[in-house]
Amino acid sequence: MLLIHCPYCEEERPELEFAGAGEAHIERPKNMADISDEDFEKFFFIRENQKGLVYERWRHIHGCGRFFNAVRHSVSDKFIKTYKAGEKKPKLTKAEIEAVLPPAKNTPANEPVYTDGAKQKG
Amino acid sequence: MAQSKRVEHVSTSTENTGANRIAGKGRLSPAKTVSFTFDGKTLTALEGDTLASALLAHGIHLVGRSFKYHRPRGILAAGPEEPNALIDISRDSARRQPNVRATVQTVYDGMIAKSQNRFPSLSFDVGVANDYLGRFIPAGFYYKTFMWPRKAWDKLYEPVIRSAAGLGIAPKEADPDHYASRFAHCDVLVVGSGAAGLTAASIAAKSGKNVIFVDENASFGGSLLSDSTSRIDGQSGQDWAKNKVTELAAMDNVTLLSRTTAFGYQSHNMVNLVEQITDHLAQPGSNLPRERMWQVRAKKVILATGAIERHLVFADNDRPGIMLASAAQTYLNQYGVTPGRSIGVYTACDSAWHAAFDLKKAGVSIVALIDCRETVNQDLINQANELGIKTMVNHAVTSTSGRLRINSMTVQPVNGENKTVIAVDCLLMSGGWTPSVHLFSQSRGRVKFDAERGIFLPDVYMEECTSVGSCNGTYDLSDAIAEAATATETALGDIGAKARKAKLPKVEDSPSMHGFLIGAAKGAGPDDFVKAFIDFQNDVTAKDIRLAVREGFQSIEHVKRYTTTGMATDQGKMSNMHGLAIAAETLDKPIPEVGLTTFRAPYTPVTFGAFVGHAKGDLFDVTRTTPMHEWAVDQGAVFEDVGNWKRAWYFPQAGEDMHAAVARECKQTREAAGIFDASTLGKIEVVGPDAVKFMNLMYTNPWDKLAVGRCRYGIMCREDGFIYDDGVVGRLSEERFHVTTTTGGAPRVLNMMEDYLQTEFPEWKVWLTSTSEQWAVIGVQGPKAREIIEPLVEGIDLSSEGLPHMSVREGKICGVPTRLFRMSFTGETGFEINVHGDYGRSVWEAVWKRGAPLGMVPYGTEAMHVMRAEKGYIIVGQDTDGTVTPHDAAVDWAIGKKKTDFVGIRGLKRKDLVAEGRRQLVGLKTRQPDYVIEEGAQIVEDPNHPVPVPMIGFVTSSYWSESLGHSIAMGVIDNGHKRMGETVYVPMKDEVIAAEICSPVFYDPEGGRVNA
Amino acid sequence: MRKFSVFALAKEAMKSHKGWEKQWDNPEPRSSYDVIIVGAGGHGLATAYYLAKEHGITNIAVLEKGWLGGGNTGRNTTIIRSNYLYDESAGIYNHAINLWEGLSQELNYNIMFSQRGVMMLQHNVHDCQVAQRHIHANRLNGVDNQWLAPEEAKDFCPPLNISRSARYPVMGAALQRRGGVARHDAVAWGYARAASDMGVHIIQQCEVLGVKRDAKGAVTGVDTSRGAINAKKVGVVAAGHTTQIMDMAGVRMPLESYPLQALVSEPVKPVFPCVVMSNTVHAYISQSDKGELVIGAGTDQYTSFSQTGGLHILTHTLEAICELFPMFARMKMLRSWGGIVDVTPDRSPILAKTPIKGLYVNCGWGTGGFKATPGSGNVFAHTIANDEPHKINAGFTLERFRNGRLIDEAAAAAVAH
Amino acid sequence: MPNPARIHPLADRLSAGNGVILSPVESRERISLRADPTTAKALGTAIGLNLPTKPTGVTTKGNKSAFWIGPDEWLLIGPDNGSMAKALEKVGRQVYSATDISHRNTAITVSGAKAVEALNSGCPRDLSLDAFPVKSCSRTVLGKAEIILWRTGNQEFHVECWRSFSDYVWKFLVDATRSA
Repeated sequence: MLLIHCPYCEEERPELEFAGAGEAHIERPKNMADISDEDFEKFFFIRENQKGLVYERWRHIHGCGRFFNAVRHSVSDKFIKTYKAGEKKPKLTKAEIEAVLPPAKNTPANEPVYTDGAKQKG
Repeated sequence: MAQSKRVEHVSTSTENTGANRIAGKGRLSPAKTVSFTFDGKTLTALEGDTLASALLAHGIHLVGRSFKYHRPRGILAAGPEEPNALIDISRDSARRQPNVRATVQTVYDGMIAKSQNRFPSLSFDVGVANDYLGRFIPAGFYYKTFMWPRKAWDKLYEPVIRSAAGLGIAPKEADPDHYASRFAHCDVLVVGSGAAGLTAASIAAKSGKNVIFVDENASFGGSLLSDSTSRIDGQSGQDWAKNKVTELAAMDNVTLLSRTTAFGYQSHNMVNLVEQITDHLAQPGSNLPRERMWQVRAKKVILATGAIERHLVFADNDRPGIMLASAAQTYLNQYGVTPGRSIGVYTACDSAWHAAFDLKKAGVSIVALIDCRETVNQDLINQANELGIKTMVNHAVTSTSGRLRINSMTVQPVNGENKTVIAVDCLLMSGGWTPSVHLFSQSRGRVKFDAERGIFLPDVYMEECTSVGSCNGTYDLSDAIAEAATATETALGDIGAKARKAKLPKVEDSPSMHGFLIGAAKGAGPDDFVKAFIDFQNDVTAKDIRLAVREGFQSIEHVKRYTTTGMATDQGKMSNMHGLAIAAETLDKPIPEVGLTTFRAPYTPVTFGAFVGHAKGDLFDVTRTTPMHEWAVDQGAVFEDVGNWKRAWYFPQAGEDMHAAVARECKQTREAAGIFDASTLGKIEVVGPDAVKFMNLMYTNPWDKLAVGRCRYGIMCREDGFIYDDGVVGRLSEERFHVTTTTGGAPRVLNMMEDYLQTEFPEWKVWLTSTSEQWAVIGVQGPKAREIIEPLVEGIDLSSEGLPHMSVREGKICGVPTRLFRMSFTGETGFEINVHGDYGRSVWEAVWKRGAPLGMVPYGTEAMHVMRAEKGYIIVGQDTDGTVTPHDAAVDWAIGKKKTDFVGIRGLKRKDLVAEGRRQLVGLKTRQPDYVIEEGAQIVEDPNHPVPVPMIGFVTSSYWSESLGHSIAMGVIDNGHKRMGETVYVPMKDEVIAAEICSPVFYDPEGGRVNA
Repeated sequence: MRKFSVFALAKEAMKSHKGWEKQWDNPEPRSSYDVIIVGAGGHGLATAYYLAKEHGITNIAVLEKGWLGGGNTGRNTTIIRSNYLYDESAGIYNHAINLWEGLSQELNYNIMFSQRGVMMLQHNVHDCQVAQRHIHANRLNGVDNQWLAPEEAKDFCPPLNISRSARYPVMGAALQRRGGVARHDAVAWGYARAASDMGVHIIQQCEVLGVKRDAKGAVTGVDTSRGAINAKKVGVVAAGHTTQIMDMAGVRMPLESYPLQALVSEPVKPVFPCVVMSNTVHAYISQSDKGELVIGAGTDQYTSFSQTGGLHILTHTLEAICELFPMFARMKMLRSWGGIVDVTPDRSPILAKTPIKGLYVNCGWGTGGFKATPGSGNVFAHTIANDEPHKINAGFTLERFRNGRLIDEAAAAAVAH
Repeated sequence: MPNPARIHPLADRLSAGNGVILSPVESRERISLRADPTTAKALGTAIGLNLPTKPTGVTTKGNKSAFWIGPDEWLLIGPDNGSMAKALEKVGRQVYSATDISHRNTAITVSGAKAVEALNSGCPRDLSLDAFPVKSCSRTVLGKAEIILWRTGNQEFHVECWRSFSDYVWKFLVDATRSA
């Protein structure tokens, strides 16, 4: 269960108080009625779904009730930071990013890293 | 001579608690005994015994049968890693627990223990035939056969395989025990209470920070409890541990939890613990929960989880009487029990030497100590010689014999063939130790392989934790304590605690854990007929691993899945390293390149009930009821579940079935009046200067011109243009709307509204408040509705002019405030009386008192559904299903045609949504007027079409209309709006129903009644 | 390829099983193939198998960044059924069931398809309406699915609690007798073995790093951790990682990847004869041949590629299991794990050509892809071989998110009123 | 006509034992107040109680309390006489929303030596005095219900929930008390 810093409550709170609300920074077009099919598809259906840093929305639904944004690494599930709705994507420092990276490629699953061409015995 | 003195101890063993008790050994009091039964035989144990120690005391090794070959199996370990000794334990018939590890189950008075997976008895099990057929059923054999004839898999092969597999028998009765849960927070969580854990806990506690200190065993102390030689600050390990624990127990900032397993390490430093509370008690109070699930969020976690000894892989290494050396040491030093009288020891690790010494010193005969290493520390050899133990270094045990218990072992030089057969009644073995990195691995840390010591160790940490002691590969007691001290001080520093530099205790005479063997020992093949077990419970042998590799399964995950090694209830705690090493050897690759299986929660099996905790029965889910609920209960209403709500479904009178009750409720309502509890509908108060603007965005309808005091039926879409919710909205003032939603939709509608408001239009001055439960809603519908409520209402003109259909007024009813809506979901003159929740029941009763003599009936949701269908009103979720547009549902009149924006405006313009021929809502009249079609029935044009039959729609709502005297239905049909009058067919299982497409408004299409 | 049979087994028993060959080869990649399949899960391997078997294309590489069958194929709860509502869904899942039924024999690999029946419980009036709609539609589509009263449901699954006083009493069930479970690993292995035998190269530990295209935009191959490999046709069958692969080709996807967890209990003797699902209380359970209760949980609420999820998600499922089967409260969780499921906006798969010539995609199976494995591979192979979809997968386009022609099984079960 | 009887959702309930006492809180006036934080001062003046401006903040004057729920949301609890609503009506030209939720919500007092343990059986928050001191308040969860938790003493809490959830919350706390 995640621990999420609510930028309004200024505190880390348990995930049970929150509702995930999907990708962040998808702005509803001002001229909604007039956008193209393609733009509508982009707006409503296409998602970044990054393996790495994701910008996402949460709602502190069982807390202050506010929607807010977060940057999280989708492999380590660690948050870099959360910020209020309407704020721009934060500038991230290298150190901030490195702090949330999973240990190395193919982990944490401890995936095997066997190589080819090995002889077989037995 | 010292030795002969010790021998005397044996003769003084307590008589009825087992012949293998050794007086003066262990920490149990010989004065306190309990009795239990094992396979029907009554035995006496000492209080504090585990089932395993009690059985061993009585000389019982044979306790189970293996999974596949049904081989006789004995107790192998003394802790949670035990793969063999899985026992069925019961208190009574409902409190029966299969697959309990005898090594961790404390014996209590009256306990009933039974062996498992054997038929007809433990000593004679017909399943053992599999053992003799072993060569025909290697790893993965089932993938290669049982394919012909095809039908035989379901009918023959699978049932046979299934009944042979499985271990214990699942409980058959509902579990009468209850379980508890607890969220907890602490600064430092210390897992494991050996020397390292105790050191960490003690330092953390003294800093004043909050500490939770857990150990899976009944007592704190870890391996110190089994260690007979170490001295810490001049005290025995046990005394040192005891003193530390006493000190910790006295501190307010420390929570000590024994019999508590940290089994899961979740994101962001949350660790799950399960605390055993009653399973060791003879007479637990009924208030005590059986187990408690702890979810601990810790700032820092110190993992002192220790290491687990491995067995050695050689032929027939699984006979009862063959045991881990450390286990024997535990049985001796903690429980005063020797596992045999004539013991052989086979090891690749120094620690087993110490076990041999302890046993020998206690007077047990150590027949031979075989070590497969080329050389061994001379001090150990000297000590063995001193004790008179015969040592055979650079030798190996290559096979054993004895059907139900080992009776001999065959020893060969590691590099020779010369066989010596030695009679033993017990064989202790040690392949060295495997650090318990399970929790570390669960925390998504990365391990590294230490090839010199053959162990995986914590390398890169992902969570706020640190590993100390033998789980970190630090085996030496003194080093482990020092490491724990340093790590704890660092951790405390990280969380801003002041930790005084601890003075390290002086450690003397601690045993060595040097030396190891992973993979096959001599005698594990390459002769592929021998069974050298890696995974005891799943009967995986060295040759199975080799076969898997030969067949191309190269990754350890493949090997594991193909052979099932490591997938038994012990999750490979002893076997994983062996499996990996043999696979690596066969592949001729270094171990890390073959991979290590990821560890997942739980560390040891955890009861479902402990997860469930309080959430069962009444507390499985919230049951929401309205203020009038009890009245309906008293009237004998039948309820239906709608979301979390219980809603009155219908009110049967004596002798009535649902059909009759509903027909009567509808008829009475239409002829006189009906009273209906509409309290569950969602209500949202939309308030602020931008309220209209907001309503215009959220609903397809235009709201600017809705006058104060008037209501409108609103449709809400998602951006994709499909109907999301609907409801009547009343305007209370220029800046205040009373919005209603569907019962099930209330939370998501409010959430969606908040989403738009907060994130797209934060500058708008409008606020949303749920008032669903502020208001109890009493629907009064029918020609006599006005007459019924008029005398109760103050300050509102109820006439058609004063309060026309679709209006709302604020006033009083029965002297309390009301928001009185004139609206109808039945097609009759109707009112919805909103009163404050606490007054709901009383006002309802006042209305009932007025209405009953006038013929008013209470009606439930079913009659409500019938009456609204007669009027062609849709129910979102029944007549629409998330793929229906307002146009499809024939409510496109509710779309503001001049609006330039609303949620769904663009989605509705998409090609497929404006295409001709979409499924559209229509009415259906069956050709046979009394036939009520089943809801969900499909509609076709050509009922004689062969399967698959093209379907053009389906029936969404269908009822018997008592008022109309015929059945009515609604459905969605391709291009339905343009097919009025056409005949379509509804093929049922045994007949075909013809129906005519018609308007969905069946009743009072002119609307005279509703406006009356 | 050495045929698997009881006779072969007996013969091998006499020589210590030394004669078994590798079930599949681990070849070095060639520089070029006719078709590259990205992802050696069940769907990808099945695609390669049917390309070889039914379309005569054997010069194929199946590229896998980990080990074959190691993703969702080896992590799901193996439920197989086809009682879906819409024609498109019923079409593909029923096609799959037809193939499942002969798959062990076809592959000469016992994938243990056990048609013990899948029973979907209904707990309220709305559930029942939705179930009836399915049953009627299924019947007309030739898909078996029948209604059971609560007592009949209990007869079919004796541990079931049908007490009227339960919080959400069982009001009935929809039973598909042809449904069941299969041994998930064996499906991947069986396809791998059969495909490999026909010359398909299965290349594990080979991660795709880029999709190569020519001046006109058509696909020419892929860059991998083991070098560039050319092919005129590339089929992406990468489940949770589809977004990443498609991004390399510049195609943005309507997908999100969520953690999905499952668990098993300790093994016990046969106690649970069928598969039971309850969408209302969120429980999915069967018993494996090994004796473990196999239980599926829901997805977490955030996207993740970590293959782990919150324990509260598993807890939620266990609550439902113990509510439906109170005797299981004393059973123990032995093992839990997570997969990464790729979910489309309408919860239906995409099995289609893409705007890029030579690039095909098979994804979006969400939480239920295992059951489709043979059907999916079969029609995807057709799509790649013919450069046009089979009629069975014609509706599962990428364009439907633009034109609105969704196949929304989830919405069709919308809960409201 | 006599006024109809007012029926409290938790009428006649009481639970005591095992270190926890549960008792329903009598009827109160409750208002959900929504406004831009800049308006807080004026609104507070109107009801004679400063509105808290910090997360988890609670202000109390006499028998009236104001709770910070969100950055633009306060819960007001006062005597059951409608006086706060009346006072707010007189605020004048400020832009805000005040909605009566006196009957939407109800509350339970949880007190005793094991009150924290009982609450932590289903509430995932850190309820130590450091993390959640007396006079703090927050919306959170208890089992499957949303609650507003207000710490009124070291060992005393006011648990506010919606009326139809109150039966669940009550039964949950009783069950939790049993094994606290």
